[in-house]
Amino acid sequence: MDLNYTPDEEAFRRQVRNWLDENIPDSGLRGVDRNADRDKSTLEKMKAWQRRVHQAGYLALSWPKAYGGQAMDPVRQSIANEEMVRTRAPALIGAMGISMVGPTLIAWGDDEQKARYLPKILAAEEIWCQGYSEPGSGSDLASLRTRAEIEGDEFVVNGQKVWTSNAHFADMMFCLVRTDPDAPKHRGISYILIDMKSPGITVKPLVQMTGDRGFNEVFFDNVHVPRRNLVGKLNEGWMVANATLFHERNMLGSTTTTQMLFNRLKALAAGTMRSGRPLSEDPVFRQRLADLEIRVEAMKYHMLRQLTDSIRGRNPGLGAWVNKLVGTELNHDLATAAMEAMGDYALLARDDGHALDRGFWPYEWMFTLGLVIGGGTSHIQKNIIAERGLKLPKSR
Amino acid sequence: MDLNYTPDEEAFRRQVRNWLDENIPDSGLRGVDRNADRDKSTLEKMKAWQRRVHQAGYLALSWPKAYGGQAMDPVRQSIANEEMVRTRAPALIGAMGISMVGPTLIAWGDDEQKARYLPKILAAEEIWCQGYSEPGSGSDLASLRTRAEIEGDEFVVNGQKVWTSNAHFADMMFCLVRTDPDAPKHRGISYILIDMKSPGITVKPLVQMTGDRGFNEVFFDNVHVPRRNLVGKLNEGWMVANATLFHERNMLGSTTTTQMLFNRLKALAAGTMRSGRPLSEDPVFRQRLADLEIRVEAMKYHMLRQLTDSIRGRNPGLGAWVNKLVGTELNHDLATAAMEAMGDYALLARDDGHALDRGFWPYEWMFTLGLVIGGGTSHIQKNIIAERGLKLPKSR
Amino acid sequence: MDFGLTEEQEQLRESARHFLAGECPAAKMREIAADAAGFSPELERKIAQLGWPGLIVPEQFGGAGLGMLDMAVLLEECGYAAMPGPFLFSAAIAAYALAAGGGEELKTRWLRPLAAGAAAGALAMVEANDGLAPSDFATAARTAPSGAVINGVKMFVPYAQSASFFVVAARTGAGGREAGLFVVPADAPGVKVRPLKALDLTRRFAIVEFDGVLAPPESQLQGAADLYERVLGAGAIAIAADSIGGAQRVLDMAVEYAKVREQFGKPIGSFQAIKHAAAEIVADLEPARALTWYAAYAFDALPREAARAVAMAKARACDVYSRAADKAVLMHGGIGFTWDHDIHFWFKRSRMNESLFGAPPFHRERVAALGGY
Amino acid sequence: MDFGLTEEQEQLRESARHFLAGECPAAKMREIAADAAGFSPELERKIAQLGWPGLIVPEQFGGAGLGMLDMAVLLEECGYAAMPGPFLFSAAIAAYALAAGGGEELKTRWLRPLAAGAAAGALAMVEANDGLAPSDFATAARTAPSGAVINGVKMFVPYAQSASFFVVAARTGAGGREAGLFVVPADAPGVKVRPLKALDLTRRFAIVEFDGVLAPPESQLQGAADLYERVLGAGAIAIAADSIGGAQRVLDMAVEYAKVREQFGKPIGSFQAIKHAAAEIVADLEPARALTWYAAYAFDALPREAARAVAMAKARACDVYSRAADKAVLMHGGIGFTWDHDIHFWFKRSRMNESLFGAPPFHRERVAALGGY
Repeated sequence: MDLNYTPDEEAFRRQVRNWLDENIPDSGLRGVDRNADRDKSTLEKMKAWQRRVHQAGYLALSWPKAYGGQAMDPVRQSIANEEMVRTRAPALIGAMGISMVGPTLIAWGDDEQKARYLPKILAAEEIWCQGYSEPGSGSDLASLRTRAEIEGDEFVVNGQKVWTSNAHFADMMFCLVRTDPDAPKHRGISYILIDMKSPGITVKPLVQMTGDRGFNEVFFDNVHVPRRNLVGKLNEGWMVANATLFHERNMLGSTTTTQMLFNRLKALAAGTMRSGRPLSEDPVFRQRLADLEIRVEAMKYHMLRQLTDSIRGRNPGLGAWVNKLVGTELNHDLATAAMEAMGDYALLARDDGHALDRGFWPYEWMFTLGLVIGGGTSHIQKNIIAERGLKLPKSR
Repeated sequence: MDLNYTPDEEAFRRQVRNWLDENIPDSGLRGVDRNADRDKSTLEKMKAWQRRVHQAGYLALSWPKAYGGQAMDPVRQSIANEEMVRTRAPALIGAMGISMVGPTLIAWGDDEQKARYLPKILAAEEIWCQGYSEPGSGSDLASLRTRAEIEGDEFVVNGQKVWTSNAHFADMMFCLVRTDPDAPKHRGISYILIDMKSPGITVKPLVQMTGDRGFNEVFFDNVHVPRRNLVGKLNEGWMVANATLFHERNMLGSTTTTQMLFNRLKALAAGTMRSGRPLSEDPVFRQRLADLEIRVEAMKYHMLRQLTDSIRGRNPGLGAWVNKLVGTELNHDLATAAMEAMGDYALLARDDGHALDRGFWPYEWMFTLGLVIGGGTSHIQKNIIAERGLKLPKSR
Repeated sequence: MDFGLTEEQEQLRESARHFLAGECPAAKMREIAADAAGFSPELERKIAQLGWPGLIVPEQFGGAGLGMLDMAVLLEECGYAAMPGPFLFSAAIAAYALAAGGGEELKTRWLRPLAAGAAAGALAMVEANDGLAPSDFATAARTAPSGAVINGVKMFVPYAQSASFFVVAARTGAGGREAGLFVVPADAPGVKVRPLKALDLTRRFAIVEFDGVLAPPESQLQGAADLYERVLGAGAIAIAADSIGGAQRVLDMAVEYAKVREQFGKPIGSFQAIKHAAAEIVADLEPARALTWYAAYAFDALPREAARAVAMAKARACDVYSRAADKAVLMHGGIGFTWDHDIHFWFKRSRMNESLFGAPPFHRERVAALGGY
Repeated sequence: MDFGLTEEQEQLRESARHFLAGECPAAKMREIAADAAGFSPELERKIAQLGWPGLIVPEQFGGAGLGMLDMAVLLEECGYAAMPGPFLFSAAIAAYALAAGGGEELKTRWLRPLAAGAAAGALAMVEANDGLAPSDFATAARTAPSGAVINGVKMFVPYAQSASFFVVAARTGAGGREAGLFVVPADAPGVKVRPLKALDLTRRFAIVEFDGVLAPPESQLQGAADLYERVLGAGAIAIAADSIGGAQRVLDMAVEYAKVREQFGKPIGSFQAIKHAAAEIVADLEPARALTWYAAYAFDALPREAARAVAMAKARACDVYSRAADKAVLMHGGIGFTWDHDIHFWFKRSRMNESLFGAPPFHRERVAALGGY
């Protein structure tokens, strides 16, 4: 064990940080890292930001060089990610493409697909959205019913997707569709790429409990998709998608955000007076803060352990299965503690001028609960840990 | 709502309390209210105590007068129970007979059975034990496999029971046996009464994690039981037993014990110094104590509400389903808090001379966990609340 | 010994639930929540016809003369419906304050119209420092020739925008160490209301400035030394009752959903995780309801137990509501996170209830102090 | 950046688990627990052959010269086996104290035999008032011509009965405000040991009286002002590591049981309630293990972070172990409540670990204080 970074790595961190300090735009973009409404002008600014990151060599850190990535080792990837979060760099609008479609295409796509899509992902010329969840299949993703029938050289897609982030401005969707309704449910699914401008697609925004848009319903009415947009083999989409799901889990696993949340909570407690002294001096709230900090730190080292496993090329084992469950619940607990710290100020909506900490927490409190739910609720996560991790027998 | 007792009821309470103060024996019996080893002399003292309670008219409070009971209204029953717990009166050695078999026989037994068994239950001449759980059927009681085959005028019983409290000194067992192995599992069960002195019965004590005996395994090897010992109809034992199970739930529901536990915990905290002041003045432990007291009080009024329903002859509804779950977990939480309050003194076994509070808590801490498990673990209780109370669909 | 509702209380409860199901279903609640005023004049009128605003107002001032338990039974139903509007604050708290401490004239002027639904009172208690102790107030009532002059700024005043009068807590006495309560008409010179944006859309709050507001002697509430505490207690009970009703509602919504929503070819209610979450809500809720009834009863009938009972009920009911709302949202999965589903109104209301009139840790410390430990 | 075990540490871990599975399986653990001495001379001898007692003892005194992380890796396995005996207290804590603060002579006299398994040290720290701060001690070392004279009574001294020497904390200095640590041979005149009965049968404790015990100057440990804190820290890490191993064991036991035990015609492990309980243990345990490794590493390598890291690990590992043990017993149903089933040994050990060297609330407050809030 050695928690020091090499001089080279430290130099890399300084280099990333300096670049970010000098290049993060002055616009209101900073900190836009949660799903939210994105108007045209914001969208253009975000695309420009991604292109700048790409030109500087900080995009697609894990992709091979051959496809325009940086082929960085996991330590440098994590350093760069940490610095982006720490400096509150604007979110990458093409994150879904970079983290999910890109790696999938690199692993499963044919040469034509790679050549056609990868460069545009990097250049933020095509923004991607994910077509997985359906109204009838949330937890039970494999029960999806959106049909794709083969007609000549085309799939004809009919059905509905839901919880589709960014669908209202995305150019492309990677989508799971049922291509064999008679096969067992995991074996009749294919992974296809759909142009969002295709006739027959309707996108309807879903408003979140926060009042923001960000998710959508997407309806398919006889949408024609070329057969060359199939990734992997026909009816083997479940396998193709599982690789991507693993990437999603890792995306959710970063603890830098969690650490920043804790620091912000600690500052809130220090600045909030309760019965004549800062709340951070109240023995009861101190216990709460300390317990949260301990859990945050535990998660930090838990992730470092996995990073090390990844450097060593080892399977992280059971540990990796808990990241989503622990990480999202911890974030929600941090936000809930902040809501309690605020006393009556928690009554205020985030856009009230008297809201504490510029209205950060009410939104965060709700959004973090959304993250507990999205991508497999905690109930589902526990099933996964028990069944895949501990090999307990399936219930179904 | 009126939380006052009538002058008559107050007088009754004083009368019970006075009687108890004057009659509780000086022997070490007081407070023996948990399953434990009982040697012959203790047993005789406990039987004598029950007979004295009976003679004074405080036994079998809910039984009709015709069968030797007191036919008391629910308020008086609860007053008498409260006083027995409050004065730490010795446990009633025949409780299983009085609370479970007696009511079952009164409801389902024939005249001969009533005449034969009820008087001896009251007089502590026959002590009963319960033959329900089996090694293969804990939660899933109805899957029991102890067979009773009919041969002429007799049942011939083969099989094994487990968790049988008091079997090592009981005279009789009320027992669930399978009389029709081909029927659906709830429909092939009968409720029979077995003389524990019958040839072929072997009782093997089970030692608890506390180090005490109290539970047993009971083995049946061609045990002959007269057919007249069948209660209710053949193969309808599940229905007969369910009435008794309901009585068991009510037995577990008293909150007087819980209140006494809290008071004892509060006294412990007041008498334990931590960093130069009583633990009861530590703001963090005060939160814990207050939270526990609030839950204790809530449970107290919850039970009073059910008492009122019972006086009014109304179904207590959903509320009654939570008694076992909430009550047992609360008791265990109280004992756990006490263990934490004791600091390093929690290291001591109950019979060490330096143990705090005369070694009360380590035993209680374990025993209360046993109660969370016994009579349907909390998992099972939650299933019951959900399925029977909320009508959610069965999983099986 | 009778720990149950009377037949009249049972009727009140049933008729209230029936009325609110018809007149304030979720769709109506959402409509009112979307309106700037945050209440429906039409609904307020119908409520007034039922006599709700006067429930605890003495009969001589046009009320029904009932007690806090009756009010708690009613508020449980209002919480079940997440009924928007000033009702809880005016009819349970301001009405109590006036009835308990107002002189004849003050009662005639404000309590009678309040009972008739023609006036609503709002509480102006906490300030920017968010403390509930009188020593936390900067607002002071300075003695003047014609009564008192009130100066100060109150925060989080519920439904100040539509209130007819305020019950204002201000320092009085030598050195300003006591908490006096004054009834100030909303249109008194020097009163200025600035709306706040609330997270819970079924409620409205505002900042109220009192800038040299003249309060004649008869506008000060009189009565026991603990009147201020009692008024806070009425608030705590009201919020506890609302929380019990709200917790029941999120449970009912989740259970209903679990019966119809299918995953893996079965209703999700057949999965143990969903069952257990629902069962845990029930196990929390049922005893908390009994505790809340007890506190409301004790508030009127058992003066020595009341303060402690109220603190217990407020702490527990709010803990239970928040936990139930979190679980119920989770049981709904993604749909529970959408604006279109109703549950977020209760989810946010549970959060707000926790803060109002002292959060659970504050009340637990009170329980400890009043319990002598 | 490397947050993982070295190959040697992985080997230590695997060989320890393999060794303990063979030499200290549950049956053997029970046998030792049932014996009055609470340890097995045979097992101790085998451990000594493996060099475990000298793991963190410098090579010049016959040890392996390894660090606290190596010790934590080993203790995790001992906790997994619920290994009875003085090992943790002697090899991880007393050895650390001597290595860090002992003079040449003292080390030669005690540390060398300790490393060889020929002597065991025991800590005499807390007293009847159960406080960990030096100001809580009544035991004092009064300056005398030939060194110091120690008077006092220490409680909860682990394995005092079989110890060769004690590390005794006593007030020293002007006004007796500092905590001095003295090494006292068990057979020194004036030392009296009275056994206590422990709840956790895999451990033994005693009261040790020091009645005018003469301590020559070289018997006092020297070193940094925070030596006493450091020794407590070594204890906290040792217990944290034991707890991680114990939590892993109760999880493994429950999971194994859930795979074979059938109810309602299915293995109980197919019920969501059982699955979720197991998954919650994993979710608690895995990050807590990383935290404990970090604390052990920081103890040696990151002096500025060490105190805080240790407090975090002790609080978390013990919380996790207790919760895991409660859940695992519950997952076993009735069988888990019997003496014959092994799990109660871990259940009780989890409780004991919580108390030893400061309970979680104590360490959380330290985390807050050291974290500057």
